[in-house]
Amino acid sequence: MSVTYLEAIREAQARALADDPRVYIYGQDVGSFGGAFKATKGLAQQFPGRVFDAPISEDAMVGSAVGAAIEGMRPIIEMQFADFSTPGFNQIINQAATLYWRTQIPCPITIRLPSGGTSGSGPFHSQSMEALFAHYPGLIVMTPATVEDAYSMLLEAVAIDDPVIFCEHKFLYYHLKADKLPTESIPAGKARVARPGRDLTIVAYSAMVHEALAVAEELALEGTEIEVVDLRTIKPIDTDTIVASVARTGRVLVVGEAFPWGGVTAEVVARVATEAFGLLDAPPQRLNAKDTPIPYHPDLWAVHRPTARSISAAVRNLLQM
Amino acid sequence: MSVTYLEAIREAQARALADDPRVYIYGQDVGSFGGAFKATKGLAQQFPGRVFDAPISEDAMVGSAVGAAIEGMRPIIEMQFADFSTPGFNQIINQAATLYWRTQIPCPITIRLPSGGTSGSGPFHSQSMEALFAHYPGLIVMTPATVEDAYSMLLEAVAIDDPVIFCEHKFLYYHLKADKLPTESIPAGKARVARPGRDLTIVAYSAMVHEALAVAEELALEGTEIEVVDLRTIKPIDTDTIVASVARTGRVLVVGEAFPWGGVTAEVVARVATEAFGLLDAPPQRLNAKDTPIPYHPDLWAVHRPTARSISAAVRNLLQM
Amino acid sequence: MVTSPIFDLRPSDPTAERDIFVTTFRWMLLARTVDEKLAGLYRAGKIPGGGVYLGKGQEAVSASLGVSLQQGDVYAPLIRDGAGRLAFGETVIEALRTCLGSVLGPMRGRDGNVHRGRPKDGYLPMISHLGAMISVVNGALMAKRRRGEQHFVGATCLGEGGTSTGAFHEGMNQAGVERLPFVMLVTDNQYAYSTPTSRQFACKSLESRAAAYGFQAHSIDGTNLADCLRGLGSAVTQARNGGGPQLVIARLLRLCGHGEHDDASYVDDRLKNSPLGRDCMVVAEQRVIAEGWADKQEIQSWRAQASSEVEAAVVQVQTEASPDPYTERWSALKSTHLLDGFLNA
Amino acid sequence: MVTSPIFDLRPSDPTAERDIFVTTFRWMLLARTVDEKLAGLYRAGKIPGGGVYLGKGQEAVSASLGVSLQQGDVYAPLIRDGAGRLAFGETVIEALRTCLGSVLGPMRGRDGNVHRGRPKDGYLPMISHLGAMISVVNGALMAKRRRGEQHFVGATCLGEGGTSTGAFHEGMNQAGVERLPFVMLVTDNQYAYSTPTSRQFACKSLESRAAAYGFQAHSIDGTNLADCLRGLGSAVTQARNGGGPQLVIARLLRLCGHGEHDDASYVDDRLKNSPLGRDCMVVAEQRVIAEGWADKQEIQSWRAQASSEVEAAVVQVQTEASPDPYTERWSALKSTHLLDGFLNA
Ligand SMILES: Cc1ncc(C[n+]2csc(CCOP(=O)(O)OP(=O)(O)O)c2C)c(N)n1
Ligand SMILES: Cc1ncc(C[n+]2csc(CCOP(=O)(O)OP(=O)(O)O)c2C)c(N)n1
Ligand SMILES: [Mg+2]
Ligand SMILES: [Mg+2]
Repeated sequence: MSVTYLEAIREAQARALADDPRVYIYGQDVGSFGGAFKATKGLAQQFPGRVFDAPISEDAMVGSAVGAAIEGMRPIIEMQFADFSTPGFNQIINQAATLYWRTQIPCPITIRLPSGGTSGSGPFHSQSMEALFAHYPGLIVMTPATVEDAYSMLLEAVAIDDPVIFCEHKFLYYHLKADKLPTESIPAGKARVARPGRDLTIVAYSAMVHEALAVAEELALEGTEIEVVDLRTIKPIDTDTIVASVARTGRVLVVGEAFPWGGVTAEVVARVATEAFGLLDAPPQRLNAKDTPIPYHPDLWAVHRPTARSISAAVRNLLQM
Repeated sequence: MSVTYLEAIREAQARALADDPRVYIYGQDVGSFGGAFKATKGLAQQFPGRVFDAPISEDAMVGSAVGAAIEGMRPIIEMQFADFSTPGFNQIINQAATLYWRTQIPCPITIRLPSGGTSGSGPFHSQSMEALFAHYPGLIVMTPATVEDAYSMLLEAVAIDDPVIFCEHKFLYYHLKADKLPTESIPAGKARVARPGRDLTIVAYSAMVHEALAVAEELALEGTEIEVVDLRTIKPIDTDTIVASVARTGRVLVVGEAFPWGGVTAEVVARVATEAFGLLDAPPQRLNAKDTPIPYHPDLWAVHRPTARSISAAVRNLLQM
Repeated sequence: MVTSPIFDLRPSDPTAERDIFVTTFRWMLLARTVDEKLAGLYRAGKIPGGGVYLGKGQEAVSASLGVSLQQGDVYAPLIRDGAGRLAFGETVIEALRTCLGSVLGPMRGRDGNVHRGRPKDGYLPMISHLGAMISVVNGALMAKRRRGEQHFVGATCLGEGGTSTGAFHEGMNQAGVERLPFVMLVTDNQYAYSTPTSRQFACKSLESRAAAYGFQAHSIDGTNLADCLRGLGSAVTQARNGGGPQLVIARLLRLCGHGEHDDASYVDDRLKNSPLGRDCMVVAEQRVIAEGWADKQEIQSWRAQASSEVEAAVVQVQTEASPDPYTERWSALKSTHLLDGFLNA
Repeated sequence: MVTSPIFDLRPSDPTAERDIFVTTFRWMLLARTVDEKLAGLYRAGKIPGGGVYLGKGQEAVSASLGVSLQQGDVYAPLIRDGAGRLAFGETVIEALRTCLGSVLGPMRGRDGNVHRGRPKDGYLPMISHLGAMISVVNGALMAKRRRGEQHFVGATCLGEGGTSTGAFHEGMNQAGVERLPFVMLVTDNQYAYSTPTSRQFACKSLESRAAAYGFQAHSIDGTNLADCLRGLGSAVTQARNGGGPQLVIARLLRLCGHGEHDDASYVDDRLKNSPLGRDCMVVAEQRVIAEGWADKQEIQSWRAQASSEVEAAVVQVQTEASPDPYTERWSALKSTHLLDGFLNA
């Protein structure tokens, strides 16, 4: 048996529905159709009345989840694409994210964002929006990079008493496979050393973890040992694990697929600079997508986002510093 | 004669309307009423038909500005508060910001966001949203800190062929005064050394520039010379001016009023770490608001945001490092 | 619902017109008294936040919704709903604590003035973004239905200006699709801040929006308490009895500024002098007297009772501590183990 | 408007029913031919982006809007408007270049498939967010009015699902308030992706939304070209002649998947077998023959002409370069002096 990243997401939802009657799933086409990406396939049939279609109304989808959470439910909201969370943005950052702080009433909602680029998806179906949500207080932002994390972190997201933005990467949906679903997991909020190394640390998250691992493989053949840290959640960021890695390697490259101004890479580099200044043997570096919308054409897209190739170049450059 | 920051904004709009028939102003209550803050006072009367009220429809306000820009106009959109730009967020980042890149048709719109905290304004009338916009390609984000900049940068914003997010700080509206409107100005995109110094650089923008200057005054009495860099625009960021300042001082504290995850301070610290690593005598530091919504009560608010007091403490700490 | 300690205004016979009318009128009186006190405190510079937003002229419609709701219902009032809040079960002291920044208030100084509520009791605290509460009420109703609760209603309020928001549309449409027991009260007070309705919408009447969402429409004269009670009572009853979502449009004139900082000089004199410009308090009082439900003296005693409750509450709140930033828990998360250590150091 | 090189389908006598009908029918034929070609290229894995979104069954309504517009108008078509685009003045090659990722296409490979346009010619390229184009058209019309232009119209298209967005509401309301010469065409094809209308709205008919915005309502049978031409022609004319904004609701069934990846197995057989499930191409062809406007053979020759135009265009586009990422100007700003040097190093 093998299970894909997408199947793990489906299975986590099936288990959350089975384990907790307060859980329901709401989003466009998530009902009998099973969702645009089939992340809820069969769930409407398996859990009658608990997985149902929303109108094309992201604001109302999120607002209603907050209302249901106030009444003790634990809704999962599927955005059809992360990019379509913008009409729901206000309810996320101003309603959901502030509820607990304002009233002490928890807001246990999970918002699933099919995120990130895939070939040919273009400017409005490819965005990585984690930084927008991480900037606002009151939200937890998860960016699972593995099948195991997709499963266990989604279960955790549903169990957490605060709103969780669950950024699942569309590029990993079908291609990333594991042998089976995990029975144990690192808790949310903790980063993971995806590969140990001594010469340089790459901090990455979501799909970029795999690009980083590919580079680590490549450089290992040349005798360079790259440590890859997978952030797993980007709010909170596990600064300790990053600093510990930098302490070992003295060099750090932070890689993200999002736009280059601000975002996760800026936050991580800033923390490293502040907290691990004395541990650095060379300036910390970042690699992001280009500062333009995400292009449709596969050839443009392949250069717009960081890939093993551009990461490798950045690593080699940093190793020379 | 003296002119306030708010009057400068009004005067810049009056001049833009007078100089260019393609300019118009659209926003809630901006017409005969002159706007919630009176930033358009008298303009509807002075420029009949060119300054008019919008329904409470931020999405449509921005969308219509893009359409008008396609037809050659240069609209100014006033959001009643920056916080209410969220319903217009989608049109800003996905419509306005991508138009030129997609079609090569320029999108010369200016969106004015009355930003930042004032005492008692609470979580939904106090936000500093510049980082959200700066993260997205295709936008220019201005954060004027002085009366002169409020005037000259707003005129520039209207003249620029790209969408400009103009973050004017409500805290400065009435209190900040200058003798007269400027006749010359540093161009957009360039930072300004607001006060020269040799011991430590504070990089700040918008209202925080004044808190930083107060700290510089205070420390000057003790013989410590703080250099204060006012970013002026936060997209683009003038990295050269920052690096040059750090080259002089060796120490940098970056101060912003926004939430602490990501944002301007992370971006600036990350750039300093990467570009000025060898110039630093101590780890670069940041100071932001706390990671909660912005509190209503003045006593809470005063501690939530950075002030001269907390900046001074951070500076003293950094000077010891 | 926790009612005000001295004001436990439940009609003794809810079918008796007098009882309901007088009860509601007394909530209106209490709300007007609170508002006048707040206006005074504002002018005296005693409001920590600096602003107050009043419901003058809107007490009848607001209170009529409040009294039509009951325990187990969901209520998300808006900016001009001081009267409805009291009638639904807010206490005067809660209101004042929020406006005066007492740490004992329901928002503990974190949020202020009209942004207050008690979600556990079905009383939802508004955020500022207009229209945003509709779908929140929907979600609460969906949850109640899912849990098998019955005979509950959810209601929220908005000005006519707020109907121009996308959030209004999405929320209304969602309530229609789910056929929720939901009452949307839109009070058309002729202005959104300074903006007249001619710049706000182009429909002949806001009632026409009901059909667009599968709602039933009701029109009420917001200056006339009897009509407010009738219209809102009937809308709430229909929603409660399975009649699906209801849209109630009340017409009146805002009799104050947008906030107390605003002299509202833009308000058209013709509106002031039209029937819309009547003060619902005056109209209601005339009815009480005309019907012989109470005489001037009795009304005066109600007023005095309201005043003394409000004065006592102000005195008490003014002795209460404001929030202490140094003991404040600066955390937006319930999951303390997920706080970001770097940001919360 | 630049028309297709071999297709310069203007009715010779625009008042003659035959001319308009046949012209529109031929645009429909051309659009269907393009769509079928795209479906074939999709199945062959020749679409660089990987997806195509077709307008099968919607050609009549789409083309009828396209032919009703003229130079100086503003047109923002949506996902299923291949026919309208051609009729408005898009060339086959432009469409194919966009879908096949030629750098010579109007979007130069930066955006793809249905996201294309030529803003300078009043032909606006959609973004994906449903409802977002309405206010953009409004703004263009406001600008034209401000400049003193006359007799122009703006039109945009949406599916019934797209009417649930806040952007739809805000845009419609704005068009109403400004009383713009605007035509909103909503094609109710019974599904939004897989979602049936019962989960999308609760109004008895979408026409009821016209009154909510001060629009005039029109209903058309989207399977019937004659009715589409009548309804859209009349709506556009009324808008052009100062009749204010117009809402046109067309009913039909989507005869393809949401995209070509979707087998649309969820579509209700009863709908397929109902009058809504008729193919507008067939209905229109029958009319052409019944009226004696052309015979089978002539229609066959039109079809062949369409095919050869499309085939020729595909052959040409397939020789064209794709965008080169290394010479691409990676800049989202026109103001190159305001590019952030650090990000663009
Ligand atoms: C989305 C949004 N945009 C702007 C505002 C700013 N604002 C606060 S109240 C108001 C006017 C509201 O008018 P109306 O809805 O008619 O209510 P009224 O004040 O008349 O009771 C505006 C524009 C807001 N709160 N929310
Ligand atoms: C705001 C927004 N949310 C979600 C989507 C994803 N989406 C694309 S097309 C579609 C269905 C559209 O249905 P409808 O409007 O009826 O048009 P049709 O495809 O039937 O022509 C959805 C949900 C989107 N494009 N925009
Ligand atoms: Mg109003
Ligand atoms: Mg549809």
